[in-house]
Amino acid sequence: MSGIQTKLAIAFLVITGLIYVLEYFLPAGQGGAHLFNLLFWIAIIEGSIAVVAVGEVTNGKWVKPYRQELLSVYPLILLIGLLFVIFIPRLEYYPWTEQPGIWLNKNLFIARHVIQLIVVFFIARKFARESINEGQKRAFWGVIYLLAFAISMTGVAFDWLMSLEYPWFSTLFGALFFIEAFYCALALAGIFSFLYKAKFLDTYGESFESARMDIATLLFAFAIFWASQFYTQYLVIWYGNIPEEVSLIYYRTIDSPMREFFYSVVAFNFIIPFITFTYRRMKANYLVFLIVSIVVWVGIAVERLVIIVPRLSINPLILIVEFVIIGLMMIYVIRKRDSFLVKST
Amino acid sequence: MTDKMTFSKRAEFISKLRELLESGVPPKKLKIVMPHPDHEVDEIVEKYVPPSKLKYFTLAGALSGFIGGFALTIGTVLDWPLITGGKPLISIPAFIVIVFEMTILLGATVSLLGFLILSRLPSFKSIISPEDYGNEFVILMDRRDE
Amino acid sequence: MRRRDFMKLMGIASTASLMSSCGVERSTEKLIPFVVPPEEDYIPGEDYYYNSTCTECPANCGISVKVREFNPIKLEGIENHPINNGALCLRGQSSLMRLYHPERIKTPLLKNSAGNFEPTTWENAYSQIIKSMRDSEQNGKDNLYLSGRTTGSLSELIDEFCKVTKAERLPEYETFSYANLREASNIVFGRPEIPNYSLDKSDFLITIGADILETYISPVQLTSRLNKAKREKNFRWTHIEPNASLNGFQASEKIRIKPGSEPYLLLFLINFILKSNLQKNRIPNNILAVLPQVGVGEVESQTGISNQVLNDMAQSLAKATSPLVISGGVSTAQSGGLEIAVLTGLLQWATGMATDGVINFSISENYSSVGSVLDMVNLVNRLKNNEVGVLFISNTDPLSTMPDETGLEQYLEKANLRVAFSDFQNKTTEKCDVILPLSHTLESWGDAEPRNGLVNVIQPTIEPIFDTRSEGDILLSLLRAYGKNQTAAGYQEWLFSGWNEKHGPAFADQFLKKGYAETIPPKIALSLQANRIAEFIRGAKFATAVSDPVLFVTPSLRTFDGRSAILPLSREIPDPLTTVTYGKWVSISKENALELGVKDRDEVRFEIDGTSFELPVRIQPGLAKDVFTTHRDQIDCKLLNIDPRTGETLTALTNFSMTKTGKSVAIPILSGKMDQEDREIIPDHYDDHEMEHHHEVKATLYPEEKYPNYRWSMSIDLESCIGCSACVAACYVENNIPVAGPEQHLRGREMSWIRVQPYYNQKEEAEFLLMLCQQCGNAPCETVCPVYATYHNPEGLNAMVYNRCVGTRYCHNNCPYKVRRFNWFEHEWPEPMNRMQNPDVFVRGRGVMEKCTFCVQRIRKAKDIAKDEGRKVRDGEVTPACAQTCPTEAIVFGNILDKESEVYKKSQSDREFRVLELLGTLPAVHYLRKGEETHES
Amino acid sequence: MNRKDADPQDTSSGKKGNPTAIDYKDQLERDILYALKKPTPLYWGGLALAAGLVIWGAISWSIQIRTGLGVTGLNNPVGWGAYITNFVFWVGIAHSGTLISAILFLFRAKFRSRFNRSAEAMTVFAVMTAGLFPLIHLGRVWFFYWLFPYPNQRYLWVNFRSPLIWDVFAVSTYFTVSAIFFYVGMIPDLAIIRRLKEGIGKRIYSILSMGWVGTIKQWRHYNQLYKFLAALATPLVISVHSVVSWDFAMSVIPGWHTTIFAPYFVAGAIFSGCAMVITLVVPMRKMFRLEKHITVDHFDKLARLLLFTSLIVGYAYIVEYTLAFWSGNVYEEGQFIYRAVGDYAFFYWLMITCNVVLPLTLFVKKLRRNISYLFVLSLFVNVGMWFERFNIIVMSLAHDFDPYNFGFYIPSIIELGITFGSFGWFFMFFLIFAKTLPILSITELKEEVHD
Repeated sequence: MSGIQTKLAIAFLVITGLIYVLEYFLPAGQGGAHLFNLLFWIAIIEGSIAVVAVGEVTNGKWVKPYRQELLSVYPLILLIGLLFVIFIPRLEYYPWTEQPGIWLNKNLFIARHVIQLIVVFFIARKFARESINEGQKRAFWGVIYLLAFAISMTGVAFDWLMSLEYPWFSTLFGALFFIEAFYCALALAGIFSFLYKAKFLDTYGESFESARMDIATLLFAFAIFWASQFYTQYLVIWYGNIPEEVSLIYYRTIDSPMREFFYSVVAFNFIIPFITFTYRRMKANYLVFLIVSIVVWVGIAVERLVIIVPRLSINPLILIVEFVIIGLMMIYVIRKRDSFLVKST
Repeated sequence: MTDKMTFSKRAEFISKLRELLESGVPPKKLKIVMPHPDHEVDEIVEKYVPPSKLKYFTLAGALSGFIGGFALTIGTVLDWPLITGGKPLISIPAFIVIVFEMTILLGATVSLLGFLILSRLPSFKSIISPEDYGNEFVILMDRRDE
Repeated sequence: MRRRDFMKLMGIASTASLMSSCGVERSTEKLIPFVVPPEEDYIPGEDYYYNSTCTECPANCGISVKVREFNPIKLEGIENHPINNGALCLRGQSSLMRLYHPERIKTPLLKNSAGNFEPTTWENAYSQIIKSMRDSEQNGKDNLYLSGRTTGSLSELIDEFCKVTKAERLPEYETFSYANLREASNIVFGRPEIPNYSLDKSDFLITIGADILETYISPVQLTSRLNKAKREKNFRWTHIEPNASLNGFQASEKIRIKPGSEPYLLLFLINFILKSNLQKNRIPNNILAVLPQVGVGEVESQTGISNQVLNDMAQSLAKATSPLVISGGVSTAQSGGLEIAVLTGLLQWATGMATDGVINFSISENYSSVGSVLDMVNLVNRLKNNEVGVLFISNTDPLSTMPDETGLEQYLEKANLRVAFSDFQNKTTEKCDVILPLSHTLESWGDAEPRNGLVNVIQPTIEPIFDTRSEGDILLSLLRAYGKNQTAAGYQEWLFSGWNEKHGPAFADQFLKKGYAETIPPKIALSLQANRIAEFIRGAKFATAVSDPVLFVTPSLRTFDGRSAILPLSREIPDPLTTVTYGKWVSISKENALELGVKDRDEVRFEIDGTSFELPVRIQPGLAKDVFTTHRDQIDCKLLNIDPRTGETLTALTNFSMTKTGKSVAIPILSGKMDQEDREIIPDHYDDHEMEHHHEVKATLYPEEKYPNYRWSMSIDLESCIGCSACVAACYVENNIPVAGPEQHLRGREMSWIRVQPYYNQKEEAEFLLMLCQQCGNAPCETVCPVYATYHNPEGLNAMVYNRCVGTRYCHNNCPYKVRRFNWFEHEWPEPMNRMQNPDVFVRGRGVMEKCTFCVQRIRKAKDIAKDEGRKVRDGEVTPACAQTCPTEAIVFGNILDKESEVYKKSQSDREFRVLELLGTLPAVHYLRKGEETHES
Repeated sequence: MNRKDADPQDTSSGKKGNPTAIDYKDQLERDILYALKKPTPLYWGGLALAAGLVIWGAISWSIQIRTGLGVTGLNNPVGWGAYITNFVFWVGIAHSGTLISAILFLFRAKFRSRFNRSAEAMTVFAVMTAGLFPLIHLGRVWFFYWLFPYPNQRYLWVNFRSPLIWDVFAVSTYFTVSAIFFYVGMIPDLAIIRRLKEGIGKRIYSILSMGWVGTIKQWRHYNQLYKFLAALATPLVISVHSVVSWDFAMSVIPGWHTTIFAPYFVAGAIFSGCAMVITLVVPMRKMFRLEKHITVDHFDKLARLLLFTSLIVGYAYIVEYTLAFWSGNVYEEGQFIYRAVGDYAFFYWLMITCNVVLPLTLFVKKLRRNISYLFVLSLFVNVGMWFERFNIIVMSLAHDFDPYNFGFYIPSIIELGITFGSFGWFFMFFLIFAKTLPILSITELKEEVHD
């Protein structure tokens, strides 16, 4: 097994180096692209494992077919860790760095996140192995992972993203963020069921069909759930109309095209999935499922961008390049899953 | 002239039912009474009788609630426009709450109504003289053929 | 003779027709409700204004009384009146309640053998008195006439009465007789008077203990003059006091001095002035010879004032073109008080202020007939040796305010007959045999002469509510009963004929219309009584600073010497420095609190030579260690001593011991906390961070409000606001705000719509923030009301629809300023209090939320007038009650859309801030921070 | 069938030989309807006690109406107190009902069938209780109808921007829907009672059951309806407590105005609801000898749910607290410092202990499966959740922006009277329910039976 591990290690380092070059030797602006990719991918990676964990804890049948694929992304947490380390110099652009607080100050910030990522990685690894081997303790580790997941996602949401808008803050932001993580992980499952249709069908047959329907239903439920949480946050801010607090929405809705982007998020993350999946036939259709999944990803991506852009300038080209690099890495890891994540006999 | 078959075992009942239906007995000639719902039975019957129309009631109720909600909220603020707290007269984010609640309310009540209509309840005939079959599965077949 | 016919005789029917129901001994036919058509032309729903005089304290401000349906419902200062210039103080505003007070004495009372009072007829009372007067004439006893400060025609009438009845008129008794001050100016200038201080003319004011903003001589006058001076750029005010009063916090700098060490400061200043040999020649050598020399070090150690502060003060005093030094209050009411006053006089002379018009003896305050406690001592002696027959005690209550030394209380019985003229029962009347109920000023005719050259009119605005009479009428009736045949039927007639003689027939009309008559008396050339001064100084022993604790018994802003305590409002409105409302307390410093281990409301026992009394404490930042203050009406005045030389009451108690009793007394303290906890309720300055907020404020998700014609706004200048709480009282009276009472206050349920919030900063200086409904543009209270009981009206008012309110109290919860008030109960308006309710304002019932709406009823009136004249409301045409009565014009109201309006101009100032602006509520109340304008806007 | 032998002890027919499904189903009916037998003195005692409390509450309220809200402890900074606390508390209790019957139904969780009936009953009665408090806390309750949008000559409508109006809609909708849900779920069971009863009882129940026969046609519509109702009730239950939370979140007061309130309150509601279900079902199970049907495993499941929601609530507490300092906003900081060390610190820590610390013990399987432990814990949770609402409401008001306005509030005897009255009111209805209606869903239990 060590072979693959070294391969991965090297790959990660190379990618890190690559992105470092992109970020600091090319006109990358203030690292908005970098932050975007961090946020986008960490959500998907940690989310996927969380989905499995939930499946294990509630011993839902729907998780079984997807288990290995979803779990196999766990090594990427390390990659994110590395990318975060090279992101550190960018912290200077955060508004709070001028007047650091008890909680928001560089050292503590870096420390807690590095530790967080490492811990989460090891828990994820442990859980992944337990789960794939259907070990006795897999439910237990599932719970542990979910706790870690909640904490780390909340931390990421508040510190990496929300503190960009300091002193703006919203207590719901963390929860919203890990709902989204879960949401796009489900979408990933949706993508898998398109890609690995054949394999799944001949391994699991009927049970795969029902599992897929369940995933679709979950996606549908999350569309509603996401909408409700998004609305909740919007409503409270809109109603209170406290300048410090509306700043987030205000500066993103005063002018075009930002405004359109901002509201398009609702279309991507709620309206489209909701409408499509109200019809059973749509759910049943593989292609539709794939498209909806991608739409969800787009929605999440746009939301991240909308929040980042006014604060950190972005170089779209670099954004795409980085996105592709990490994406490819993920595909690679998933394809290689059999070489590091299989039922030990 | 109806003849009555009672089953104490579910399996027997189901096989008999299947047999009857497959043998081409029109479903409307059968009156099947069960102590509790049963998925398998549903699946069998689905092939022969159209699905319940209840969903149209629900949809109608929900829709009217949705529209009614907007009509009520927006209508009233326009009826006598009063500014409060600098909020726009037509404060959609606030009204959504009302709209939502009304959607659910009418959706649920109309569904209930639909259910009563579709399943002929309350049926005074059987209130006055209740027909009870205990815990047995019963099939009543109408023998008369017109 | 009916007053109306009489007025017609006077040929001023115009005024007469309005003052229909005012008169003296007449049936109360005019008080029957309005179903019966009035016989005179009078329009229901119209406000009628009559000029009169406020007699709540000796300052005698001019008031214009608002009368509706025959009931006075509001008092306001007369515009540009030489004393109060349109303003009125807390007590003045509340004094309307004295008129309608249910506890007034309603009929003449006679003490029966059992010692209880029982009602009687006037005639009976009169005959009793006359009989007893005759008796005492026979057996050679003197009939004495003691009264409170009385001026003008009434004083003349008293003289006449005494002349005719061969009674003796005693020097008048006033609690605050300023005996030391008068004696001092007698020693220095040979004039035993209180001069008139023109603060507005001075550019550098030093006040030593004088509480010019609270009760000193004529507070409203001094306050408004001070404000006038403040508006001149280069005015500076240094206030020096041992305690922490309202004044210190308003001065340019407050200097805390060790009790009793004032003479050293004054000597230092005088010497400095002389050394700076500008005015050397002004002080004759025989004084210089005896004048003690004090070294700076000595002064420093004595007064506890640092060297450079002293020098700075002295230099600016020397430099000032027209400086003014005033001493008084707690400083002159100590054992060394006379010395302090004399030295002040000397300093005044040395700096030439006595001659250049800032100190004016020609229009000196009218205290000539006021005596001192010494006179009371004489009275007591005469009582002791049974020389007293009938003793008239008119309009004064010596027993509750006088030091015990006199022993008046025990010897009062020795008079054959004690007759009291009074409106309320008090300690003194309790001891009398006959009590003749006095009408309130608003029920009687008269005039007052607060100072030389100024006469105020007193005219009735309402039929006497009870069977009471004015002092003048009583005296005339007594005279008649005594056998003197009278021309005048009543005091009114007597008065008018008097005016007629003095000023000619045209006078009365003008007088009534204008409310006052001013004459310029000849200037008085002052001269220094060199020898008397020299001899005094030789004899004087200059007190040194007292090291042990001192308890200052100060006059109260709310209750004066206790006479105003009867007015419900004077207790309902919190003391601005401590926010205590009902009950007694002693203010102590943080250090002492720590030392004694007491916190607010804990009780301490004071022991002074034998006697002891308990008071709950209230910690007041800004007080010096070992300095305690309480109010005159909060302790037993028997404990006080007098200065044998002048008869001044000494209100600084020393050598007492304090112990914690361990008990805790529930006194209502309205302020939750008196420091701002860095919450920047009053932002101290704009740093960048705040600027950030400023630009953030623009961020909003709502459409911008559009106001077609008006956006009513208010600006409150914290530089001018002195926290005197007059506005609060005005608001109560104008808006029918119920008096909640102590129990409710203890529950935290005060009803005030406007309040004075004190905040003490790290330097223990107090700042006062007037808090009232901010009429927010984006009001948090409005949206949450389920029934539209409160909404934003097109003129920017945060309108409150009392009828529609169901009382969810959500609006109150959501108000960041907590200025809404809920009616927890149906509030009581005991008869005849209900008659002072303002018919223009809804009386709120139980379960309804209420709040300030910028006196919307006044806005309405103004708009109606404007509408009739087909124009918009002019700037300054609408004045809410609070703004109207403010002695410092700190509150400005107007339409902020009008770029010419004053409120708009003020809102552009760079001192401008709005409370909790970062909430984006867009308040309509703009505050102006303390301090100088950095640039003109 | 003769009711004489309707005694669960006599399971002979089931015991000996191999019991047929029919026998078992009959047995089931007898076991569950055993509860409908003649009430014991204990029952009467309980009912009397409850009624007594109701009377106490009624008297207190009448006093308040006559003299005004001054009889409460409310004052200038603190305009809401015990009443609104009770309102939120009872709405919260109402939630698990719908949750257990609707959401668990959609998730096809088996153990629901053991609790759903009592949970639904609880919901209906709790909403009935909660619904009283908005009226009780009104300053002029005699105008309560102004809160409803009815046409009137003055063209005065209600302010649909006010969260209180949202409440009116949310709560009344919630009551209607949960009542429907409760009743519909009961129809087949009512038909069963009809079958087993005689005389007047039979009449009543046959009317209640609307002449239900159980034909396949009826069952199919019935299942449809039930599914739709569940589908509608699920978002409803979320929305209702969100709306309740918005009563506070919509304000600008520090401690009230925070975005997480909606999910936080919903979780809290379900949390307290589950606790109340345990509090009710444990004694019921004992009293009506249902050990056979409601087993430890079922409680274990419920306990997991309790633990899960308690974790969410704990999460909300922590987020709220940290962000107050994260943001560096003086007012927020002030508020949360006040909560931890201020006048009400004791209740704050009580809340933390009951809602976060104690439930953590449920990670231990032994405790999860110990019924009496669960019962005690559930009581603690009820207390904790009551004080959570109290803390949020009172502390935030007592310590808002301007230090001058800081204040203090304690409930008066009248408020306590009405509070206890509300508990009496709730339990009174529940006791009546337990004696007159099927306390478990017989039909659904039958469904699980196979030959």
